[in-house]
Amino acid sequence: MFRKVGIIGVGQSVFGVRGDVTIQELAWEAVKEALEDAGLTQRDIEISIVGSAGTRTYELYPAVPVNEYSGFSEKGPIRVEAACATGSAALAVAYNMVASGFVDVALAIGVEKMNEVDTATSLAVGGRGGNYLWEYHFYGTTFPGYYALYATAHMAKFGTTEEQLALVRVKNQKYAAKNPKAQFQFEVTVDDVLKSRPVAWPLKLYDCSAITDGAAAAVIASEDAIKNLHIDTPVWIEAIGYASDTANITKREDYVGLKATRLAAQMAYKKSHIEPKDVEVAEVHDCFTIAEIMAYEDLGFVEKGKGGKFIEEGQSDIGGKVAVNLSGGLLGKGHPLGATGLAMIYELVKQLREERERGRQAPLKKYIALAHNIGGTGHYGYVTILRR
Amino acid sequence: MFRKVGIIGVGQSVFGVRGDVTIQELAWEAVKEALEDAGLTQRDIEISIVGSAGTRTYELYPAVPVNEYSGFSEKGPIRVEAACATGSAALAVAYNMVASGFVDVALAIGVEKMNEVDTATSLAVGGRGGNYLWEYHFYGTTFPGYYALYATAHMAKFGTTEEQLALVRVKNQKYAAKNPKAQFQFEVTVDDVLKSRPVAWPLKLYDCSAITDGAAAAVIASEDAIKNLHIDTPVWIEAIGYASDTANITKREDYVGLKATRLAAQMAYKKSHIEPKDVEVAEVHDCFTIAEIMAYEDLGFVEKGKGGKFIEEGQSDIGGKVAVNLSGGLLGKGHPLGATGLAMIYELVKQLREERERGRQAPLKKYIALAHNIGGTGHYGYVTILRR
Amino acid sequence: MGMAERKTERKTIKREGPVIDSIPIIYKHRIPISKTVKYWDGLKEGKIYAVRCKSCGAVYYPPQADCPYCGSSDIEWFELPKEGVLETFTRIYARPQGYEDFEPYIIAIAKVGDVRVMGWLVNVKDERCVKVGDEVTLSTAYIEKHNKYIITFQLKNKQC
Amino acid sequence: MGMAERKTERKTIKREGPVIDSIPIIYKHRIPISKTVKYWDGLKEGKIYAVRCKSCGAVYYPPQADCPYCGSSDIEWFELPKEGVLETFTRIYARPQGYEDFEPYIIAIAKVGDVRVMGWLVNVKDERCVKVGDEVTLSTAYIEKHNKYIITFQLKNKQC
Ligand SMILES: [Zn+2]
Ligand SMILES: [Zn+2]
Repeated sequence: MFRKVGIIGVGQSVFGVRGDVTIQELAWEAVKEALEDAGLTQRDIEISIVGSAGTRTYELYPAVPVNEYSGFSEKGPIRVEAACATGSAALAVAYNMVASGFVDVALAIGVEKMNEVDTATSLAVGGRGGNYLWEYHFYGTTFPGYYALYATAHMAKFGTTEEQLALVRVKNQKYAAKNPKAQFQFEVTVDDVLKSRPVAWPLKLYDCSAITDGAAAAVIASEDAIKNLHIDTPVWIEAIGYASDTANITKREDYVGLKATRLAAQMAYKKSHIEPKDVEVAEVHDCFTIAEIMAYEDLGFVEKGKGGKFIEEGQSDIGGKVAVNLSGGLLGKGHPLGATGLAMIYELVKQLREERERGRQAPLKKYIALAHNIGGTGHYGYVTILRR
Repeated sequence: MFRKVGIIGVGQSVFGVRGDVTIQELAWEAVKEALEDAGLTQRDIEISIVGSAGTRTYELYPAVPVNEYSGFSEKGPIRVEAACATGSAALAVAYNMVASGFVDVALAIGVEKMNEVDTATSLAVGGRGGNYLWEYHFYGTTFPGYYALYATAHMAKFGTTEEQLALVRVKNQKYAAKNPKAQFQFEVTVDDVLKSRPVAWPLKLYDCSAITDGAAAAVIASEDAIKNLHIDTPVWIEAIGYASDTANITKREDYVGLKATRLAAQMAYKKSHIEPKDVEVAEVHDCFTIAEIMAYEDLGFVEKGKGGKFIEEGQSDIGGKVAVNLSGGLLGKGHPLGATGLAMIYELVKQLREERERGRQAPLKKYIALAHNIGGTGHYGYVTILRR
Repeated sequence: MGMAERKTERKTIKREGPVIDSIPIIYKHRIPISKTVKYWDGLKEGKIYAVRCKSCGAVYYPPQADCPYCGSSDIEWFELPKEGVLETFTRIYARPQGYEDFEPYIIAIAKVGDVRVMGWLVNVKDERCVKVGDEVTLSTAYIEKHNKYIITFQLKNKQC
Repeated sequence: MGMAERKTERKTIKREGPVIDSIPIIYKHRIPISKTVKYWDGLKEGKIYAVRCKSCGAVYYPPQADCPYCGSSDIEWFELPKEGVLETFTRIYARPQGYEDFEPYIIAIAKVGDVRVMGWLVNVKDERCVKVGDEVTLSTAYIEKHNKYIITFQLKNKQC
């Protein structure tokens, strides 16, 4: 990259069922906080990047209404979509537009309203993610169903248990309970998870992230702009790794991990000269419990097949090898597709600034954080490494 | 920008009603030609950017299936959407990803299948562009209707006539008739246009671009990569200007021009140190006849209000001040939303290389070209300046 | 084939082939109006409301409850006048899904007070006789098919 | 309030308010199958076809008529075997729009020859007794609701 790029302001709406606001009003909650956090106004922003999957809200082309409402008419937007990794794609585009010299200050916005349609429609929209023609059309695939295919294979090959999956939810709810912006602010037990109703066997309701409305935003700036603006707490983007995989799930190499994660992680580690063991705090893509287990392995925190053991030993908790999903994760905090990647950035910037609530602040020595965001069922992979 | 970026390969499918192919198959037609034109294979491409509005095709998330079909699994895609300016947004993102040093070679793909739904659905999808809540929901706006609002105002203020509008279609059909990839390969008369049925008064059928399926693609590379690949006919991206405007049409400054065009053009001219009079060949956004008239004015080819006179005098034809839409334009060639911006680039690269058919090659001295692409009804504006 | 015949031959790219039907998908959205409920209620009473930011004075129509320019969400509602001047208009002949049952309708934008308002211009037979600059009066009307109230304009000093 | 009660209080963000209904939009797509019509016809005859690139030998399933790797569109169709081995599966309890009328169904992926095939695993009461590695036989079945043929798997050596 031709110049250093930092994050100078972050914002996030309260996540949950937000039947009280439109998509524009919801985005503004995050944008306002991000601008205030950076100490900037709309005049300082040269371009906005709006990430929204946009498949469940009444605005068919959501970027422009969101942009107008937040006071950015004339300044972009570039709209990006990468299914559940949309927020990370927005960050990647903003990052490149600053690094290239195209602009000095950019705003990445991620927003999703998912609760305007009923659950059956939501399942249809999710199931059509990846490949309509050869999968949904014939077999009525759903999003939980896709991850269930991975869960079944992982359990069969490595002996991963339903209890180990449940432990992911238990850990993440422990932190969601302390996060005032999380959708589900309570703790659960292994038993709660095991007894919840089946959604796509072997995944049960509590193995699945919910249908969430939410928004998140980040202000991105060049090193020069950061100096000129006298920002004293920038968080630097050390590297962004990206990858993807086949649309057709039948063309994947196997069902026990995500190649998009492995390739994106390799790229990010290589570019940043950072190794998995250097990462102190991470937000990983736990759209389903099995996804977090696979992420431990594919990100190199533990070898392939040992993810179940890793959570059992508490290695992904505070005090373990790497503190994972102290925001509550997608499971606890909620998973509004377009917002998720930027909500990870929001959390990690706050972690690196040591601004988190008591009991969910990671202890830091190297101040290195990692965000892992998957789109679709491994169709997109983004790994972003941050350092303060 | 921190380094020069050039276009080294372009491709375009045949435009029209393409009931013979899926969106993936259609995209491949353009991608294959672009790769062959550049003399590269998939291995040489580091990232793909897929532009598709994606609101009329059966694939709800079209980027990944398109990417897989063309052999780019693992390499992106970044999906962008900017309504009718989607292709230009894809180019802008690819351009920045190369200029920043993120990658050396990128592929921008634009593709749209619009004829899989019926016309009433297509009109609904178009009418929802811009703003659903305050416009379509109440008043059933359509895309031709939005531009008709501009036509009525322009005619009232400047005396622009229906005959002058018709002349735009006449000129563009003259060139579409010579373009083997155009949807409508025949000439029309002013009378043909005036007698066509009303779609959104005062706009008639022949004032409107059609519902088109098509794909276009461009390979983008850094100056170093171009040298290493021994490419001897690169076309350089001198500048990309972008802008946008309010989602709500009632919040626009006026209805006689597009602010998004004016601002994007100003930015592009300023960045490239090129003036309107230097532009020898241009592809402008003639989704409706009135749009081309306004483009002459907003791009600075002629002063505001004189666009009707400009076409009457033949100033936008070969031999005039600037040769506009020698591809046939959106009116003659067709307007597959995601592909349009990159199809403009395809045409201009061919023009700058002097590879066009007899009778529609612009005479060039300075080898400077301009692409003007509007998304929505002025919601997005992109002006790209190319030079060989 | 003579020249005249050849000229009327219009080459158009239209390639057809076998198709299958997708599984239909229907979207029905529940749109939250908590922050603008005053507007929606106003329409039922024949009133058209806009918003003014109490902090910086910015006016919003269509209304919005947050002012991005000063960051305040402290707003006041005010009623727009019932008269305006046409800025532009069109008659929609090719109608979209959901509006097929309506006769071709005229969408117009009028300057009303300090803002511009979109509405349907009603009771007009010939749109060619309507002119930019014509004065209009504003009302609201119930549209049963969509269970909604809309704004309607009527020409004030002429009949078309 | 005692500790036990407090523990069961589950704070969830769920904010509701007044809503309006959007104008519904229905999408029905006509999907072109010109280049894969052999596949669709095959299903009607109980046959499952894949594609091989004549130029470079690459195999495609689901089928595609263009080979991006060598650039050729010269392909040949070949029939897949009728037996395979389960690689993974799930039973869909929460069903999407368009599939509500079906009983919870099992989606499975089997290795069939050199490719992987998706299908519905039928005649299984208890998915817990099905194992990765189980052998299956392949057939096709007509689904009247969607007017389509699909691939079905049946367990070969056991009943579940
Ligand atoms: Zn204010
Ligand atoms: Zn081949």
